Amino acid sequence: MTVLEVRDLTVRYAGATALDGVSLSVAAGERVALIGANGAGKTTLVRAASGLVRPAAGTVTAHGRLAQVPEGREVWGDLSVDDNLRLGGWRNGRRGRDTTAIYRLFPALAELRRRRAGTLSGGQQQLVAIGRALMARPDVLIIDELSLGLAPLVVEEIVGHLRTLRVALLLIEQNARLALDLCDRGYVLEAGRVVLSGDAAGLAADPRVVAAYLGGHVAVEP
Amino acid sequence: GSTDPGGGDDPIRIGQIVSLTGNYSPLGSENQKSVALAVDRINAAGGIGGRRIELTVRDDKSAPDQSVLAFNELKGDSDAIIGSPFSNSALAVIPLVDREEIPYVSLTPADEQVSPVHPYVFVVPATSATYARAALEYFQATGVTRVAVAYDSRSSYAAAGFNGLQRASGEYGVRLAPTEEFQTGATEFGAVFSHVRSSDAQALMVWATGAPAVALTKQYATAGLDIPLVLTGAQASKLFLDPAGPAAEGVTIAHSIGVAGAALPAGEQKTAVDELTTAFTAAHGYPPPQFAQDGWSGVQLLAAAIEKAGGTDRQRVRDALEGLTLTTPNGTYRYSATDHSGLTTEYIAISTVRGGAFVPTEYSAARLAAIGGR
Amino acid sequence: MRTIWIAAGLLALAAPLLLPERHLAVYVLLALTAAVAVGVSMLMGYAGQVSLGQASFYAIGAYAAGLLAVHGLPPLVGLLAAPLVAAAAALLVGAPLLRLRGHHLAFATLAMQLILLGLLSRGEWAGGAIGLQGIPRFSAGGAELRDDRGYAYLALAVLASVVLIYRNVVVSRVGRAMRAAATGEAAAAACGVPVGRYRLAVFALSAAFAGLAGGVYAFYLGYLSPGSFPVLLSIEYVVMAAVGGLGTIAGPLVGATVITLLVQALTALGTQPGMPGYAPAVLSYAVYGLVLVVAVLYLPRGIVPSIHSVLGRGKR
Amino acid sequence: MTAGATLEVAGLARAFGGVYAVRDAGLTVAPGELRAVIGPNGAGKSTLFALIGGQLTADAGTVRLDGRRIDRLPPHRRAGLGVAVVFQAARIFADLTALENVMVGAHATTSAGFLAAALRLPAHHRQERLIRERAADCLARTGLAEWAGRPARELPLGRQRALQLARALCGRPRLLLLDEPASGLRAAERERLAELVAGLRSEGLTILLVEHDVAFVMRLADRITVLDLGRVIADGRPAEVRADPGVIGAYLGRAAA
Amino acid sequence: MTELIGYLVTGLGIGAGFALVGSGLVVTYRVTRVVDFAQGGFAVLAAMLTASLLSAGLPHGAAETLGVVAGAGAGLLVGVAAIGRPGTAPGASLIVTLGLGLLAYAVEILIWGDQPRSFPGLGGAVEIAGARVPTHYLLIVAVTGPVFAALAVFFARTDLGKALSACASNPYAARVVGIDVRRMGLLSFALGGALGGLAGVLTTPVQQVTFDSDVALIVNGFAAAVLGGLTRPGAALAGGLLLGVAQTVVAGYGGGAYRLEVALVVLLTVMIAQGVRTPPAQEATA
Ligand SMILES: Nc1ncnc2c1ncn2[C@@H]1O[C@H](COP(=O)(O)OP(=O)(O)OP(=O)(O)O)[C@@H](O)[C@H]1O
Ligand SMILES: Nc1ncnc2c1ncn2[C@@H]1O[C@H](COP(=O)(O)OP(=O)(O)OP(=O)(O)O)[C@@H](O)[C@H]1O
Ligand SMILES: CC(C)C[C@H](N)C(=O)O
Ligand SMILES: [Mg+2]
Ligand SMILES: [Mg+2]
Repeated sequence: MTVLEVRDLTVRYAGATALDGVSLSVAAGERVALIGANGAGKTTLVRAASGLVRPAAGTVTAHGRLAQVPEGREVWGDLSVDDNLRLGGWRNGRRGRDTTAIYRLFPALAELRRRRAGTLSGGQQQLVAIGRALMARPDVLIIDELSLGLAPLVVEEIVGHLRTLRVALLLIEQNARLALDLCDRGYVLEAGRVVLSGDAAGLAADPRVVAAYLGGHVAVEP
Repeated sequence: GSTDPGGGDDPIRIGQIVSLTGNYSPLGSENQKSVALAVDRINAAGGIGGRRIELTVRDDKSAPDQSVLAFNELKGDSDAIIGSPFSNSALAVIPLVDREEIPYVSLTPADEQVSPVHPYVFVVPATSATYARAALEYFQATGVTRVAVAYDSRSSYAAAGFNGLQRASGEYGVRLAPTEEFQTGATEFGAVFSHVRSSDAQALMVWATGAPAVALTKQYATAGLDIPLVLTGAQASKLFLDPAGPAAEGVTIAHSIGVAGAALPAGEQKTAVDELTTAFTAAHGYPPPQFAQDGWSGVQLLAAAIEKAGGTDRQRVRDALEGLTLTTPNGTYRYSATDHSGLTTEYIAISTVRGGAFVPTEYSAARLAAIGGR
Repeated sequence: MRTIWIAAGLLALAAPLLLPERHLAVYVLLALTAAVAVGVSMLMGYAGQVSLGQASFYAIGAYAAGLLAVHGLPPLVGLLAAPLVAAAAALLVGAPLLRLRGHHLAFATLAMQLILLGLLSRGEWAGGAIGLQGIPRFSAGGAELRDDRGYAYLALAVLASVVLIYRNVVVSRVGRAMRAAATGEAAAAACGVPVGRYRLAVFALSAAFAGLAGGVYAFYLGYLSPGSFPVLLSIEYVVMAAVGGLGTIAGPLVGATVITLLVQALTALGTQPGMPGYAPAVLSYAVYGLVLVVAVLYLPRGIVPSIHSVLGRGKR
Repeated sequence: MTAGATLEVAGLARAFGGVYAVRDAGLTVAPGELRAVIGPNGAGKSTLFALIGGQLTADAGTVRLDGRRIDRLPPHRRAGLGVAVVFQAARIFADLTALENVMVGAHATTSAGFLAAALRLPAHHRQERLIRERAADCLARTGLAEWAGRPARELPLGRQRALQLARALCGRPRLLLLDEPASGLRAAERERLAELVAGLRSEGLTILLVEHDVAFVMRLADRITVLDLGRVIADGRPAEVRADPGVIGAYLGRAAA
Repeated sequence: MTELIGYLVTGLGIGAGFALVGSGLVVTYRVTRVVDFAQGGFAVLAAMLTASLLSAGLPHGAAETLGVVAGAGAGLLVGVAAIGRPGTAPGASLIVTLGLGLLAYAVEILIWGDQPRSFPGLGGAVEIAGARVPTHYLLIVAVTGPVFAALAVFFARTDLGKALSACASNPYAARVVGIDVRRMGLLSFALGGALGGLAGVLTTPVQQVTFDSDVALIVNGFAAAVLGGLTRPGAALAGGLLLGVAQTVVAGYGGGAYRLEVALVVLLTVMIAQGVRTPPAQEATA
């Protein structure tokens, strides 16, 4: 079953076209990577998928609950870490806002639970953003820039968690090798269009992908 | 300005600068109603010397520079101008009046308009200093020698009144203590009362316009002070009585005699008051407040002067005003070359509020009985 | 763009000759208001500071000029002193106040004005609540400005110099720095911008604009009082700058013009013979209020930027 | 470019609400050296940078630039002495164009003031030309030439990071603080950035670099300082640090393997 | 001593009134970042309506409640106009509220005229440690205390309160987790309207209302609220009380003509001292 279906999506900002007829889908429990150069339109796709920008054309259909880790973390700086997490479960009603599971997942956050999120270090905020998204108990989780600002050890841990979660994932990640390693399938976005797609292993071996996205980047050496 | 001394069909053009919006609109709206009413009546009776009066109204928005704008717009085609209820607006146009030499009848009491005398400026309400003197006469007559004063230091009317008291109190053997200042926005007067309580004052006189007077009166009612509270003409209307409610009972108020029309003996003065009261009540459903008396009187003064001048020649109208003696609901005006305010303390009555009405004190009742008019 | 400016300039130059005498007062006061609004627009649109007390500098300039002239100094000296005194006052109060940001600053400037009004209405030297009377007419080199036409050109000259300085500053090294500081203070400081000093300098410059306009006002009216500078006046400047369009040179000019003329038209309409007694109040409040609401909702960035985007040139 | 400066940090400490973010930190960076600072999230790296750049003031300790104490100076004075900062979060001037953003970067090294601007004095014109040329150079150097006229808010994240760097360079700095400059960059951009940084170092600029991309760090750094819980836990050549078991346990994890 | 106690108690009374007006500002601002300049208008509207209802024979309590409800309704309407259109910036919304405040003048003049009004509250005075205090001030204090306590609990302890705060702290993030930012904003406007209405209904008996009384109300309320950056109800209460007490004490010791000025200077000093503790260029580093 498809949990997220994007069809012929076109988005424009004040004249400039950021997405131009993009289609992609994510099936239940599936992990999908979205790869593309800076400015290719990945964040725009995320925004459109969660209804935060209005597409000029095309449709987005989500079956089930959708949560996202937005680019740039976007935590509530004035609220405590705990409140940030609780509100992640806003849609779930009162009982769905218990944060203990998240603290079990990220013990580092437990110590910070009373801190104002605005005073956390960049990486700590990224953890809060991920924890907040998980609080929604989503069917599809969209992560826009997973490893941004995170220490290698933490990335490793989170990736480990993501492997065990049974939630469908649409992953945008600067480290394409890591993304393709974690995901089942992938799409490559260039200048607002999908130029390549297929299973992750195939993409990782595709010479065009290797040249453009796997080249210099070797953060996690095999 | 062009004038047509001979009469004919040319209307007499009167401009009115009035605060219809902003702070002073409660005063201005009464001014305006009564001016319009007076004009209508004159026109209905055939105008002045066969000429109708044409009234042009401009809002000064309770702001001096808007008053100047209004004056500039009106000066070209007006034979005379009736001024704003806001002293600052009036003072702002006085230099222009001097320059344009156009008869200007002011509806605000600030003393600065008439001392020194400006040739074309005539004031309708009794000035603050006149009110102060009337109060002092009353204190002297009733054996009050120690008076506490509180005044709104932001209001030019109140400040002028306080100055008037200070200047003249010696003549009447009255000592002013304590003297308290407050601000237009003040909402709480515990400090004033507490200072008065620990003094030996025999009365508390308060100079203020609008909101602070109401708040002070309400709190005075529960302050447990048993000396009289004395207010001024600014409180002599429903603008004060309605919001102050029962707290106003027993308060002493110095006001224009027109407010106490019922106590006047039959005669020209009473006729003048009744004429306004009847007309105004018929038109608006409530008796004319002080500010309505001022507007009405202003028109009557101008009309009489134009009639006397035999036309609208500005200088002749001015001269006529200067020699004018006329009874209006406010009293009998005696303008002269040295006095452009016209009213004396004789025309200020001292009443107490009883049952929501202004009932003259014994002191005033006697004086009122002596007023005939002219 | 340039042609519009030239046309507007020519129109402004010709207007005092074409307008009937009785409308010149509107012209004079409009030009002075626009000069103050320019300063507010510079503060808000470029330096990110909100002032709800700009009328205080208008008042300070006016009183400075008025008092000097009343005490016998040549009016020209008074007029030149007006912006200097206003700027000095801004430096003095700005040093502590500008430590505040956003709404704190907005409140502080509002409080500053209330305090100033209090001091003026208690100050015998300033004429107290009754006001300062008898300010002579403006004169320079033996020539006295008597009629409104003269004041119209004086006010226009003030406005023109204010606009010129405003434009020059905004598109310069310091102007860029102050715009940068408005969006990112820490980053601007890291680039070497002495943020605090610049905030103060811009505050003083905007005060000088208001003070200069105030100086002309003093001579034009010949009478000053605390009641002439209510807090609502300050708020009106902010509204003018915002309605005209923040972050543009022409915004405050357009905003001041549109609002002043609207207010004038409503006053004239409301006091037409035959209108009911409540008409002036109801008309001017209701229509003014509605126009504000509609203008802001449908032209959210202000009139000038909206015209720009309609003309298809989004750039300033 | 002017020659790089010597940076000496000693005994530096800063606490927030009683908890030390940086504690007794010390390091010395030679002119022209590229020093990396790594450590776990919340280790105090950005705080250390802020203490050097002047965004924060230290509770204790000293910061010297070429021997001169700068730790009590406000940030704009430090900028005037040649300290330039590229913040971890892209702190661009959103309403200004890309070119204007970079022009602001020249502020510390130029001087035309309000009077020159208001009266359009010759000094204004002269400097305006100079600043514009320099800014255009810096834009070109960071690959942003085509974005010059666009409002900075419209730039994609990667470009905004580059823009911060261009702005820092426009001030002709002698000490450059780079806080995670590569985060969010794709392979191609990352490569370009690495080359640019390497180029700056070879011009003699002193650079301090925080970055979680270990490969990026290992490739560029002359030396690496490792922070944990606000303290320096290791300091040495890349190969030494990478092999340090303490560093592996606290930070690198499998990445070092 | 007795005098001082009297000044303090009455100062708390009027300060509580200021704080109450400020509380409406805080609630709306905290959620929408809009300073609602129509706030004073809600107070005027509620007071005018209450006065009319009372004179029409409605009992106390019922009339006041209806006044407050009307304030909430007006708040909602203002909210719809001010933030109903997507993408209205807070500055623009502020001007919308300013415009609606003026529009309200017109409506009020049409309905109630331009003359002042008032209605009676709790009459009489009580003695506290020998000082006479009008009883009505005690009523104001007695209502204000619980209102602020409830507000504090609401924002600090309930998820709805937190969600409301989240809307302003980062509206984008709020939308990401599914909080309906617009609905929350409207809710805050209605709540602000109710609080403004309550302020008007409570303070009018010791004063009076005119259609334009809102200016004085908003200035005092803003002064109270801004102490806590317009976001902290507790600080608004502290600000209001400080303002009130400073005024009565200054007036009590002979500075009646400067009471507002001195109170403002005190408030400014507190604010500047607060501001100095967090210098501008030293924001969060991350
Ligand atoms: N608010 C906006 N206004 C105008 N243009 C925008 C806006 N946001 C994004 N763009 C443009 O849309 C295009 C796609 O941007 P988007 O942020 O979706 O890219 P991205 O793939 O997420 O890039 P990155 O990897 O840098 O995060 C870019 O060219 C960008 O300049
Ligand atoms: N303003 C502040 N108030 C309270 N604590 C703060 C503040 N700024 C930073 N901290 C804390 O200080 C510690 C160091 O933060 P810093 O931002 O320096 O970490 P970092 O090493 O840069 O981390 P990252 O790699 O995640 O960016 C963290 O625990 C952080 O939460
Ligand atoms: C009530 C009036 C007598 C007040 C006076 N008109 C003034 O300007 O203050
Ligand atoms: Mg992106
Ligand atoms: Mg960091």
